[in-house]
Amino acid sequence: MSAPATARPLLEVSGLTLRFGGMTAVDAVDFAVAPGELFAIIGPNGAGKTSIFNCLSGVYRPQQGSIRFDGEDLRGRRPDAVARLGIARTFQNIELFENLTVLDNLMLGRHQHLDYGPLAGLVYAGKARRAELTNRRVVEEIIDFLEIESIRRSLVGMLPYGLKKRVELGRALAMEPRLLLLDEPVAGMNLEETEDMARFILDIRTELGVTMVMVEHDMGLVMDIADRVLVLDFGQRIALGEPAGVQRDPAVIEAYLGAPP
Amino acid sequence: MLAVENLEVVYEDVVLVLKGVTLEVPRGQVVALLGANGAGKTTVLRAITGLLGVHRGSITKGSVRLDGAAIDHLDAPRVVAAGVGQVMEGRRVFAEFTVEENLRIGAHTAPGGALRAGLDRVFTLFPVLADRRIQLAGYLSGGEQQMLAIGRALMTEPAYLLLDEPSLGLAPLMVQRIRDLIVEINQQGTSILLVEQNAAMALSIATHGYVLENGKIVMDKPAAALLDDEDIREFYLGLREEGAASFRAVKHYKRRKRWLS
Amino acid sequence: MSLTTDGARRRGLGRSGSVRGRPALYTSYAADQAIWNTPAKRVWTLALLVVVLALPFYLTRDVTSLLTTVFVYAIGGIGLNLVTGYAGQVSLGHAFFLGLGAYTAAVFGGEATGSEVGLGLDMAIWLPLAGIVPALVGLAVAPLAARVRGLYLAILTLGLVFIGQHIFNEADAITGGAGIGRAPAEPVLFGVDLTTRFVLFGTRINRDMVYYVLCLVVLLVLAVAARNLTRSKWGRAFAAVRDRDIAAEVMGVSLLRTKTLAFTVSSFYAGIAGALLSVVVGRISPNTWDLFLSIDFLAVVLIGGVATITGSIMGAAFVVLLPRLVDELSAYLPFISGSAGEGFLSVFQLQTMIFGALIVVFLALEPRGLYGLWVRVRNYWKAWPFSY
Amino acid sequence: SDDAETGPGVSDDPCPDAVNADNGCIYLGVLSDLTEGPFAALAVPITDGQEAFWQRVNEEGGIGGYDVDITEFTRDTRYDPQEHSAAYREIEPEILALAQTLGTETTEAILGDMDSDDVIGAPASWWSGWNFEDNDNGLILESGYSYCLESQIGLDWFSENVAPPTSVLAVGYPGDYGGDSAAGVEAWTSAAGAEFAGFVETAPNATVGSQDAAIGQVLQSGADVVVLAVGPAETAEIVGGSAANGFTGQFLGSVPTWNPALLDTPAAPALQALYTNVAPWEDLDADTEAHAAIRESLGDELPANQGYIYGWIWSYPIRAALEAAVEEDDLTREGLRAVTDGLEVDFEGALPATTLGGDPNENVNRTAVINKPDPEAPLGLSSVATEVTGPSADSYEYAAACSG
Amino acid sequence: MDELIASVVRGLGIGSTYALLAVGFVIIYRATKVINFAQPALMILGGYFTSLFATRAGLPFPVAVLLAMVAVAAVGALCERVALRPMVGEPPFAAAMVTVGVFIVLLIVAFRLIGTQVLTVGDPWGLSRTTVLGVSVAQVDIAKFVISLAAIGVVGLFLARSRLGLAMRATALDQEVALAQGVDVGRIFGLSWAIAGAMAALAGMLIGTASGGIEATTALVALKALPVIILGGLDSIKGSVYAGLLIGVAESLTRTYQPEYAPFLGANFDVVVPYVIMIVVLMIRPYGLFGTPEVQRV
Ligand SMILES: Nc1ncnc2c1ncn2[C@@H]1O[C@H](COP(=O)(O)OP(=O)(O)OP(=O)(O)O)[C@@H](O)[C@H]1O
Ligand SMILES: Nc1ncnc2c1ncn2[C@@H]1O[C@H](COP(=O)(O)OP(=O)(O)OP(=O)(O)O)[C@@H](O)[C@H]1O
Ligand SMILES: CC(C)C[C@H](N)C(=O)O
Ligand SMILES: [Mg+2]
Ligand SMILES: [Mg+2]
Repeated sequence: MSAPATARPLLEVSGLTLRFGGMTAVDAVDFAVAPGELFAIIGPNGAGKTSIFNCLSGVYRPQQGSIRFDGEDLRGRRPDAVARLGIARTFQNIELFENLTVLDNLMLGRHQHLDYGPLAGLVYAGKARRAELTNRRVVEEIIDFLEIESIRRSLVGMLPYGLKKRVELGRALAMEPRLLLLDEPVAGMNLEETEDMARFILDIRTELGVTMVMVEHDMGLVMDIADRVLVLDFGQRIALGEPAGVQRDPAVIEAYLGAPP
Repeated sequence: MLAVENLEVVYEDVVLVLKGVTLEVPRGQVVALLGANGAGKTTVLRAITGLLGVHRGSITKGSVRLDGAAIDHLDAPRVVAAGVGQVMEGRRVFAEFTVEENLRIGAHTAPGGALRAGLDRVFTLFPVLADRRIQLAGYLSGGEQQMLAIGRALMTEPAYLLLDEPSLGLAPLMVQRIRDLIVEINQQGTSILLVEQNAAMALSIATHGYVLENGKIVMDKPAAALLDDEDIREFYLGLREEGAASFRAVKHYKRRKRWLS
Repeated sequence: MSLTTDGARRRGLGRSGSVRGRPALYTSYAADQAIWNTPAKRVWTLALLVVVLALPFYLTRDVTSLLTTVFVYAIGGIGLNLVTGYAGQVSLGHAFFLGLGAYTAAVFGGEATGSEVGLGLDMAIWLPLAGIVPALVGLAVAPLAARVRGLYLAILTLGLVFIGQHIFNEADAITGGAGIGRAPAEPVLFGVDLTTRFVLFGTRINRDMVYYVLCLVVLLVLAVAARNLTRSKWGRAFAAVRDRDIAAEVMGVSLLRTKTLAFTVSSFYAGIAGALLSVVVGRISPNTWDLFLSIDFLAVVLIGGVATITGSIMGAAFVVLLPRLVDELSAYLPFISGSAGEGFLSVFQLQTMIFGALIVVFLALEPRGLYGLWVRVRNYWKAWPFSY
Repeated sequence: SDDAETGPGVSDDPCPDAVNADNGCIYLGVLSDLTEGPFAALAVPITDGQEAFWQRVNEEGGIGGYDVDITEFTRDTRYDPQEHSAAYREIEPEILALAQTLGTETTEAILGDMDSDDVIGAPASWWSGWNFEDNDNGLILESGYSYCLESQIGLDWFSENVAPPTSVLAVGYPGDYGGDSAAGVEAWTSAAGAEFAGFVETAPNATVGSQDAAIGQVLQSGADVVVLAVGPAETAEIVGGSAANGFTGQFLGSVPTWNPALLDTPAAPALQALYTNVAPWEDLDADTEAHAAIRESLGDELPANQGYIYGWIWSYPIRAALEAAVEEDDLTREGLRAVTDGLEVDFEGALPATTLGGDPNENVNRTAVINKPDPEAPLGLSSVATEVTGPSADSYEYAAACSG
Repeated sequence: MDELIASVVRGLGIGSTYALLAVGFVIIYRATKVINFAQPALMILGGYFTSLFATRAGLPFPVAVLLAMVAVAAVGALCERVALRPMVGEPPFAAAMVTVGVFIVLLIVAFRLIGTQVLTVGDPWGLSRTTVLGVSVAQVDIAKFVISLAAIGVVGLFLARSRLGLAMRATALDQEVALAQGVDVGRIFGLSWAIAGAMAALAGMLIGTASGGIEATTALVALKALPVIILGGLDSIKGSVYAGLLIGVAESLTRTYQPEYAPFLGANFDVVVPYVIMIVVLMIRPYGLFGTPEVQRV
């Protein structure tokens, strides 16, 4: 299952540096993610994991370094432009549109795939209507896939946490991304929900073939399903490799894992 | 003793969420409240602290007593003044406040001199926060915000501390530290009601545990007994007879269990 | 029960899912996505339309004309709701765009006098222009507005009202100037002067009825268009930008484009409303387009309900009809004097106070607006006789 | 004559709280600014004055077997054209005519409707436009001069009795009020060969905050006479502020620039020294039949300001029209409208008898009263000259509205 | 040169009352996130009460002013209790609309009280002038400047130093969390309205020192504080002061020089100058001069 090391990487990050005032959140970090790989980033709280995601998705502008996605340079692009290139993400603190239904949240993920203008929207016939219908079909497939049929019409704000996380994953999938960034997908979930989420992540990879980068503190999950793991501490890379090796790395144990209970 | 008796809570006048919940936090103890997402754990805490009103919820039956006196009709400030502190779900730090201001507001009801001591205590517990004391809390990483939320609740030295998923989003090492911290706070004389998804952590320090499902208490046992319970082991701790299994092995079939009568 | 999955039931989702509502079964997504997606909705809408069309035949002229004002306010309210309710960009500048629409209409459709310009064109030309010109101005200011948020935006747009009023006061060739104003555009549609009295099937149709139907038709068209927009990708983008703009951007929604669109469309609606309002009132005065008019429209949106088209119509009815209602009611209050100067409070002071107090009371009781109230009532009856 | 033909607004039933229970009732509407609009301070006493006027008419037996009621259909329209037109439409089916329609834009907003409904009305404003058929279709029955003539008469008087001005500045609200007044100033200066120092457009303090800008321009203008057409507080501020900065010219103030309370402001000394008020009729203590009746209606109480007198006197033309219509046995709206052209109005001495309609240049009232602040007078003003006319005002060719 | 100095002094005088009014808005905003449209009515009531106590009751002027501040503070707190308290937890704009309702009611009260009168507050300054550094300036302008800044200073210090000041800001940021910290949100709301009321009353007195007196409609002058709070930054007291003075001076200079040097901009251009300045500054600084940017991170 581990990614072919020879293939040209889908994502290539080098020398990435991000500072806030005097504080360096990400410090010259390099890594590359191969197509189809499930890549994990771990590290203590505040190590800079989410910041890396924010750089990748255009929310933050790193001071130095380069980010290449499928050969394109991402630096300086606004988030919506990055999204159009095929990068989707979920958020550490769920960022769903709480006043919208599950369906509308997922349809929002299809924003860039619906190519009609405002005037067509006002009329809502012909092109706009057709586009809405075809994309609705795509969304319904995702709903099926994530087994959230029954909450289609619920307002997201009303949903329990676990389902929100799933809807957020669905919204990202609706974007038909080539690269999916998952920020703590199972945080706050109970075991059962974690198992479900793990299943979805694995299925996304095998059935949809999407490359993923995942930030997660649940070591059970990370060590089990990730192909490779990048470990950060204070913005710097302290380890990179296959889970088994990383798990035994004293620096990682020292900074992050702690003594096994 | 903090006692919840036969509590019924309704949101928006229609959504019945707690259906007769009874639980007790004896003085000096750590009590764990487990349960799936959406079971109503947070609602129990809101009912205790007088914050239901904010969410358009109300107690329709039952009572909350603090050392014998009913507190279910008190508003939140008075509950706090009566000695019940809480760490709210989802961190909820004041994003536009600095770290220090967040802590100072935590000491709002504390007597004048307590501020210094409280700050010292929190900064010793969480040195990261001391480094960031003049940084805006909103820019802290998720885990750092969690520390701040706990620190804030400790500023008043409450007699009872309600913790809503304190380990959420924390790195393994930090979870251990929080766990130790809870024990320490408890030993300093604060009784604790701990709501957790991380059942292993919670039960390892609790004296007693409750399992809440669908708004009802379905299990009420000493922590040790819960740790031995087969269902708890399987569904909350992930320990099956064969030993820990890989997430990859979890199949698509639904393996769900309900405790509901 | 077979409609909900096992998992959903287990999580107690039935309540927010579809167990209790009538499970609506659709045979296609198209049917599901239609505006009037249930037979009940279709029947009720139709019935309502028939009643509304028949109404002026049974009402006095002043009520007809008051309802016409409701329609006009509804148009403006929908416009403001698009930008403020749906897209979350609070604007206090609505009055400016209404004024712009009114003067655009007056210039293209009004008569030239010795001191004021007027091209005397047909309504078929001036009405669309009354929307387009403000829309273009909206388009031009949107990039500035997109830079600021919340109350900063509200007061920034309020600046438009003050600057606009200054311009309206100064440009007397267009506006007639302060204190005098000018006549509005002439309501001549496809060569037919709408102010003449028609006879239709033996019934005399007066000017007020014609305006009523005219404004109703414009409202219906614009309301449906707005509803369409809001259920399209653009409407979802509005909501996304309103609720979480960073997340929206990460989903591929351009903030600038979305906000600009909201401002432009909203200004279009405002312009149409302003033009129609001036025709209904019969005079355009530069002082009309002030902060308080903007606040009136904000009241339409907030009292009707944020982010609902139907609510905006309800809100317009509330704001326009309430003073009249209070007026009627005060006849039954025994302790106040009818004249302007006597008594502890004159009847007019009392009326105005009641109007203010009702806004307070209403919003305190039902902050989600009339639409929220309506939904609650509806849900109550749906759930009846079960509680919980 | 109970047998006059009647229509809307005339009822054979007695008025509510009728003085004469046997009389029928004529309902007149009032559209005024009664709570929070910009002219509320003036409009409330105006409306009171009108109520007192008609009360007296009723006490004297009413008109043609009818009492007149103006309270039932009084509406507050807050100086807002939209409210004005909505209120008009509301009361229109119930009224015979309008006893008061306050403001110019507001009245313009309902003129079209009034025309098609044949409803006549008395204005509460002195805009010159009401003198001309072109503007009001003969529907508005005005009393006294217009602001445009007011400033001319005032300047005529000033140059005869004080000193001929060399340079005159107009300061006022643009439009129907200050604009009209300024047009008069400009006409006067060109007729009298004085310099027109310009028109300073200002606005109420509620809008501009203070009159500093106007004061600055007064100081810079070099004018020796300033004609004011603003509100009372603004008047005091401009006069006081200019004086405090060393201005020595004189001020002529239009009717509504005065309020008795100005004598309590810090500007009082400056007002007493530099300010002269021009009004179409005398103040409260005058010796005319009309004024006597006004005083009688008031009893011991003083009105808050001169509005009460305006309201009273503005009512005469409508009374005259009603009486003429009764004479013609046609108390319908059409009948009422028919009598207005060429109607002779007797103001019981408050104003010279006036003929309405016809050629404004001939019929318009060109007299004024000159007042000075006087702490002893009941409403703070006492007359220094009455029935004032002047050469420039008299010869002014009055052919169209001065403003608008 | 004298003209310039005189104009600047007038601007500082009026600008400091704008600052005072702005502080009233800012305090309520800082505690409740609500923009208080009732502020103009509170201001005019302040003018009314000062006049009542000073000229009709004949109390010494400083006493009258203090009493008026107390009275309006009470009115403010009462309004909050009756009308705004039920809005706790509701969206700020719905609450802002409630303040519009309160404004309408209070304004009618003011009209009823003031009636058809022109009020004078009985201030000791009147039209007197003093020579400062060779330039003749109105005493009123000096009084406005000194009194406003002193009052703002006191309030600013209270908010910055006291526990309540922090609790106020916390309340504005997140009422639920503030409650959970033991902050009595209701009391905070009442307090903020009371302080804002007192500030408005003081401003009403200062506006009332106009040589022509004030009428009920003068209330609307308080709206001039709107561009000031935005220019300064909604939550910044310091910002209110700088922005108030800046706008006061800009307005005054416009009044002095625009009619002469830029007549094409039209009459009363000074009315729009504050908004023009505000818009220009917002283009560069979206949170005004001293406003705290909203913290946003994902
Ligand atoms: N917008 C910002 N402004 C200032 N500091 C920031 C900002 N965003 C992040 N930081 C800082 O950068 C550091 C890295 O934050 P980041 O959110 O990337 O951590 P993380 O590795 O995701 O941690 P966690 O596991 O707790 O989520 C933190 O110390 C945080 O305080
Ligand atoms: N304000 C509200 N209005 C309506 N329903 C609500 C509201 N808040 C919570 N609920 C519902 O009440 C139920 C219990 O919610 P609660 O937040 O107490 O669960 P929880 O056990 O704390 O879950 P979690 O583990 O996700 O924190 C959920 O089904 C939720 O949807
Ligand atoms: C008496 C006032 C109401 C007159 C006012 N200035 C007007 O002409 O409208
Ligand atoms: Mg993170
Ligand atoms: Mg006439």
